[in-house]
Amino acid sequence: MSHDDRAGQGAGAALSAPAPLLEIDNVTLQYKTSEHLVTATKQVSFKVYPSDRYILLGPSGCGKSTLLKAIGGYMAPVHGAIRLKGQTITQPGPDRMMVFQEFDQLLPWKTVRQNVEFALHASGRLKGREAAERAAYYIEKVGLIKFIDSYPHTLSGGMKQRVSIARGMAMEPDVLLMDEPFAALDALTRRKMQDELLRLWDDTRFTVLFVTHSIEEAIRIGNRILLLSPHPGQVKAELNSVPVHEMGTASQAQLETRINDMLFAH
Amino acid sequence: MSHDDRAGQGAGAALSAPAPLLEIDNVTLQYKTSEHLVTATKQVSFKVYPSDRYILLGPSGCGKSTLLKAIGGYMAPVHGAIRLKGQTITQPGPDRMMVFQEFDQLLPWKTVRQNVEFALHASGRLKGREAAERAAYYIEKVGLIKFIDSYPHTLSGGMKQRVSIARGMAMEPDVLLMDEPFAALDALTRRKMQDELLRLWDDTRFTVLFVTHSIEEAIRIGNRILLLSPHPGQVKAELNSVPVHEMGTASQAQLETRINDMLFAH
Amino acid sequence: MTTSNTVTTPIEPYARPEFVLDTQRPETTEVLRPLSLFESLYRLGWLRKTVILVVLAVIWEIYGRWLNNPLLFPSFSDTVHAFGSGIYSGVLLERAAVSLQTLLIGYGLGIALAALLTTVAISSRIGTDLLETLTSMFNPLPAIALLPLALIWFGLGTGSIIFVLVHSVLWAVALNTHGGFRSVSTTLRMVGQNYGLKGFSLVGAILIPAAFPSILTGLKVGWAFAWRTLIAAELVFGVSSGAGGLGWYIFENRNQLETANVFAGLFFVILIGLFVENFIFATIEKRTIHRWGMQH
Amino acid sequence: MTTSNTVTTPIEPYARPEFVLDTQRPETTEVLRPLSLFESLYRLGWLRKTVILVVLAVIWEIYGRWLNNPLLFPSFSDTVHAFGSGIYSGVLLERAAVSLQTLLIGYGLGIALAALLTTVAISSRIGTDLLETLTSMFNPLPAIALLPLALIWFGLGTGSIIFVLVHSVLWAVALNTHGGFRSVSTTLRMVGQNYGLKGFSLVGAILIPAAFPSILTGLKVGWAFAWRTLIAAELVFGVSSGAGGLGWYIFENRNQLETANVFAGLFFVILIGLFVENFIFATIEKRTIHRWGMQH
Amino acid sequence: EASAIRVSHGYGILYLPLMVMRDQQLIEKQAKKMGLGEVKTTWLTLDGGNVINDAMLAGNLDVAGTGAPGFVTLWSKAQGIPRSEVIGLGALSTSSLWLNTNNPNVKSLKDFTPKDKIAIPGIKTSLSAVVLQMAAAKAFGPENYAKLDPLTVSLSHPDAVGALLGGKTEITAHFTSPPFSYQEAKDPKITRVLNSSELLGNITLDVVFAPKHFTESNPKLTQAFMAAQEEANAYIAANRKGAAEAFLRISKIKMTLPEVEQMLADKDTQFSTTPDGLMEYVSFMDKAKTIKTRPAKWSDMFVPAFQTRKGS
Ligand SMILES: Nc1ncnc2c1ncn2[C@@H]1O[C@H](COP(=O)(O)OP(=O)(O)OP(=O)(O)O)[C@@H](O)[C@H]1O
Ligand SMILES: Nc1ncnc2c1ncn2[C@@H]1O[C@H](COP(=O)(O)OP(=O)(O)OP(=O)(O)O)[C@@H](O)[C@H]1O
Ligand SMILES: [Mg+2]
Ligand SMILES: [Mg+2]
Repeated sequence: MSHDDRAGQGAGAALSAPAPLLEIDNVTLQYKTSEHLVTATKQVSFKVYPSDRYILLGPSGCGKSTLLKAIGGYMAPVHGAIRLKGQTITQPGPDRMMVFQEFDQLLPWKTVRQNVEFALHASGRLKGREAAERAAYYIEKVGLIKFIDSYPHTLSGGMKQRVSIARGMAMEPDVLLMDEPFAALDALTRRKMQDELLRLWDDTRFTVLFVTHSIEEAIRIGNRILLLSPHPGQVKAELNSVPVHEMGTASQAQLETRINDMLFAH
Repeated sequence: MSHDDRAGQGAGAALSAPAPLLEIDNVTLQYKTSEHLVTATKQVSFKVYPSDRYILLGPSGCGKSTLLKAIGGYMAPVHGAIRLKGQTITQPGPDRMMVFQEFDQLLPWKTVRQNVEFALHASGRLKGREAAERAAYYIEKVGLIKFIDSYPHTLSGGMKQRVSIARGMAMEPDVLLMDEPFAALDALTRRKMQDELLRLWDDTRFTVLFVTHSIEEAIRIGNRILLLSPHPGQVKAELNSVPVHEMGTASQAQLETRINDMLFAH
Repeated sequence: MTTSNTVTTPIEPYARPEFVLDTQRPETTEVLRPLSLFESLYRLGWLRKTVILVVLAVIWEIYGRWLNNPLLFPSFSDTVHAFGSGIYSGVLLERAAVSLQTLLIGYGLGIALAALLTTVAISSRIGTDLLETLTSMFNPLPAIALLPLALIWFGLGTGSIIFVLVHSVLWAVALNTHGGFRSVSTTLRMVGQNYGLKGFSLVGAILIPAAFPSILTGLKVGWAFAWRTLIAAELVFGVSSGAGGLGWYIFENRNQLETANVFAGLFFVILIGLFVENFIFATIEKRTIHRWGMQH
Repeated sequence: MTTSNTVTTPIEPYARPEFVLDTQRPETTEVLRPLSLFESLYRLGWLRKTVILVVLAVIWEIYGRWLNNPLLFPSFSDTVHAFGSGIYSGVLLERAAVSLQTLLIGYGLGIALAALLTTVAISSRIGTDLLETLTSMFNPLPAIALLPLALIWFGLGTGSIIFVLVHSVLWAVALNTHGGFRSVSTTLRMVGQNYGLKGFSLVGAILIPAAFPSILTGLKVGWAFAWRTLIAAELVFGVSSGAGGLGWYIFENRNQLETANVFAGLFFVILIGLFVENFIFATIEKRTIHRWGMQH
Repeated sequence: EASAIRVSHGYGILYLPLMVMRDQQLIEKQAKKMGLGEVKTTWLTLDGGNVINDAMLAGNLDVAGTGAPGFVTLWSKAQGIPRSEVIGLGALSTSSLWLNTNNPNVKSLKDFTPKDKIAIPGIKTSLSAVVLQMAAAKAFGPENYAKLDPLTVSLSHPDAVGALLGGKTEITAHFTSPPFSYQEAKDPKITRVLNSSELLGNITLDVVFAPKHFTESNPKLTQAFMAAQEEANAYIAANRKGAAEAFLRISKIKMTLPEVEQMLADKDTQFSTTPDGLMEYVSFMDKAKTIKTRPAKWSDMFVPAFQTRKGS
């Protein structure tokens, strides 16, 4: 199993439309504050199919995190519906593992190792030695094996974010929701993390919803890219990414320019 | 006064070495945790001259934030000394304005406007209407005028970061310390922020120390780039960036490759 | 390590055509879902609380009647009746006013001292030690331990009661405030220092608002214990001339076996407690920590 | 808007040659700065606290002697002397053991009830209302308000004292715990829900550790108030026969005007307070919130 | 001589002379007679002997009425401590304490079983506790004075009345003074086991005392006070209705006039300044080792004016 499997994306399944895994149907999301009502996204509709690497791309404040939170089950849409396998989402759960944008998403009272293990225990995924092995494996993958027994507050911003990524991946969930997970990482580490994510996808073919603000990253990681308009977020377009074997060729550059133009044009 | 002034960098001042504004002299920084001692940076020395746009570049966890905190006066080096205008730094102060890496650096009990204004009041920079005008000006620059009366917890990650940037810039300090300020921003917003920073520099020629993990950003923003080795951070090299008029030419690409090679080679 | 099955052909994402939408597309009408009657009633905070209060009152009434021992535990209706005539005759209001005045002075002084002590505590290590030591020593001491000093310093009467009140407010508020200060995120503290704030100005501008949830809890606990102490203290220190507070009222009526009046006095304390919680503290919370997103 | 001077030529950054260093360069020896004697002594927490305690003892001694009113306020040395002979004769230890036992039961029960109540409170809106209402009503009530019910339900003696102790611990701990729960960051709460945690498991696995600083404060306040209440309650609710606790010891000696013994009893309370703070609570803090970086 | 005096009285009928003095401003009147001019009196209502002791030791109080055993303890403990010594200004009152029970099986002290609980306000050391011990000594022999102690529980008078009349609690008996004893006796379920005056005679229950240095530096004021007390006692004896009215005015107790008068009519309730039976307390407390210095005779504890009186 290699990265090149992804090259044939769509070829095998083009015959009939499968049932969408996740259906965002005309969803409007709002926040009620004591002063006013903020509409974060407006009438957003899109479908995520099994094994999609689905990217949400849009300017700061357009409602990407809010959308992810709604899919995670933390917010109910004021209008429209979000369905997972045909069922309306009513509450959070370990079937949709979330990597948040915030640095404070690690449990401060658990070490790096315990943070990853606890996610496995609490969600009933794995227990005992299996959980320990799985945790160590992914912590090693994000390059933090030296810090495996450190508490989160002794880690740098990027290191914390990597622990969250390890935790998310270790859960090997059906749907992984990632909110700008690589934002705090330097170019080299980021590249390594991207590769790790793709390798894991190759292995388990999970579905991932990935928020990013890097067009390059979107193309590299995703197979399908949703472009959102500025605040309040509305769908601008849904594009296919380039297959892996065309990465680094003109078609990648072309797509990058196209997305750039679509986002930056008013 | 235009960006092209930066083209002539070094030409006017090449005659004699001015006194360094900031001198980091063989500095070792350590954290004491209840379990062990973590060395964040080891024997780091460099000099920042007035009006430098000095970039710290290095992998995640190499001690960039720690160095910035030490310069900010929040940590004392266990060895070596940090001098500002020849004086050893002993405490924090508004002469070194800091933009932190964390999202929670805004005062949650103040609106966006109050956050910026309060920085000006508390530090004794400006009062009354002047402060209000300056605050509004910079909040407009970071594109948050619509959210000027919002409380921080109602902002997205990137929006919070932009308020911090506005606050840092509004202080128009002698030395601005910025820790990955643009990490949470999308490509477009990021570009706008970079331009804004450079424009401000053109106007006031302040000194800025800027942590980033984007090589492209380093070259675009800085005139001088410090490369740090992985944990514990040590100085690898100090390079000059390309002048503004060579931006986008081969020399930029060349420098990018050079830095890439230096950082990613083991 | 990974759980994929390598035998079957791997699933491929479904390939589908791209699309680009016009952002200026016509608005579809949005209809907000209506709430059920129960839901919309349940949303009313005052209604929920009223229901709780009514249930408590009913339990009291039934238990009181079943017990049928009005000398020891009068029923709710007896108490309300006694309360009504106490209010009508003006005596309860008068006594409550005396008590409230003393209480507020003691409470205010206690808070001021707590502010001072925690500022000292947060500014230096020996300050922290001082607060910790004083608190762990004096906080467990009952009022009788203070009695001799109170009598020597303030004599019989309000001065001593206030002294005892301060003792009951000070440590709880100081502990909560100091705990809150110490939990303030390092980043916020660094931001404050970055502005050049130090000592009192750092405490006032950064630590107090950042620790406000803890401080409010401390204020609530302190308020409650001030009441408890006041009622007990008024009993010990007696009355000098006529003007006793609620504590004395309770004591007097207890001696006369007017148990309904005793409970009317306590009922007044309960009412004041409910008022302070639901109007004063709730307003403060709404205007501060809720608005700032510090508590959910 | 900006403050630059457009007339003079703008400052240009100083141009200097690039350099590349070998990361494998030889280590220069690092010498850590030595601390001054005062500094190294000041760093010792126990020494700082001891100094504070000695200063307090000296003040007590001097004031006591100056006052020269041993029936009202004995000096420190008299107290220590009485304490010594109380310990030597075993009576103080015996009384303290009785008190501590009652105290721990009441304290434990209070904490358990507080845990239950806050879990209910955090799980639903009406739960929150219930906690808020009960707390604001009952927390200000003094122990005498509970006396009739205590008498009927538990009779005089330990049962009633425990009931009163629970009353003094429960609300303070519940207020602090609930305040702490509500201040837990939304992100952490969402992380817990993401794992599928709900109700008790969410409280146990996420909210309690995340709110631990507040809970600890609550436990400290509750502990102190439990002591205060115990000593007062032993007096009010009496002891049926011989086996009284420290409160009774204090009361008895007060009646017999053995003031040094009264203060010896209080001194014991102070010592226990210091012990609990510096050994039990300090250890808990060190192992939890300090280690987790939650408090500074 | 001071131009102000601070006096405290307690709550019940036993403090009637002090209340009459307060009501009719007898101290002021007597002081004027002695040529002291306008004397300002401050009256305090204090409950419980401890606070009175503390207030007096702290110099907040000049004259107070308190229980006889408490006074004996304070007098004895303060001997030899210059600023703390106290001295009696006279007896205050005497009355009978009743031991009431709601247990029909209890007819005499000997019928109490370990299941019974006797409520008194403060076991072992309070006035009721000491009187009960003295009664026990009479009933079971001097060495068995503490025989009833295991049955006693501390409970304030009002709560004990509630518990005794209401039933449903472990309290089966209450040793108490008027008006509580009367209140209980009205209930048909209640029977009286013991009347203290029948067993011990009309011994003084409460006394009036002052700091020794106060009496020494204010001899005239002290004298005025004592004269005022005599006048009050005379008034009570002569005018029961007026005294009852004064009681209701000062104590603000909600009782009817006839009820108060009935209490005053009780032959066991007497107001006299001459102590009676104080030495019984002394020898009893000496035996129980609760006092350190024993007065040779009762008048040692009182101002010199009492040397010639024939109390006990
Ligand atoms: N808790 C909140 N209360 C009120 N408004 C909120 C809240 N969180 C977000 N918003 C608003 O909702 C909008 C979308 O926020 P969201 O966090 O989803 O943006 P985002 O796309 O993730 O941005 P970024 O890339 O900067 O993280 C913003 O306008 C923001 O002000
Ligand atoms: N509070 C702390 N206690 C102990 N160790 C710490 C603490 N903060 C940082 N460290 C350690 O110091 C090292 C440098 O951290 P620092 O935050 O300076 O890295 P950084 O270069 O800013 O990384 P990033 O790009 O990920 O933010 C890391 O190894 C980290 O584990
Ligand atoms: Mg976001
Ligand atoms: Mg960093």
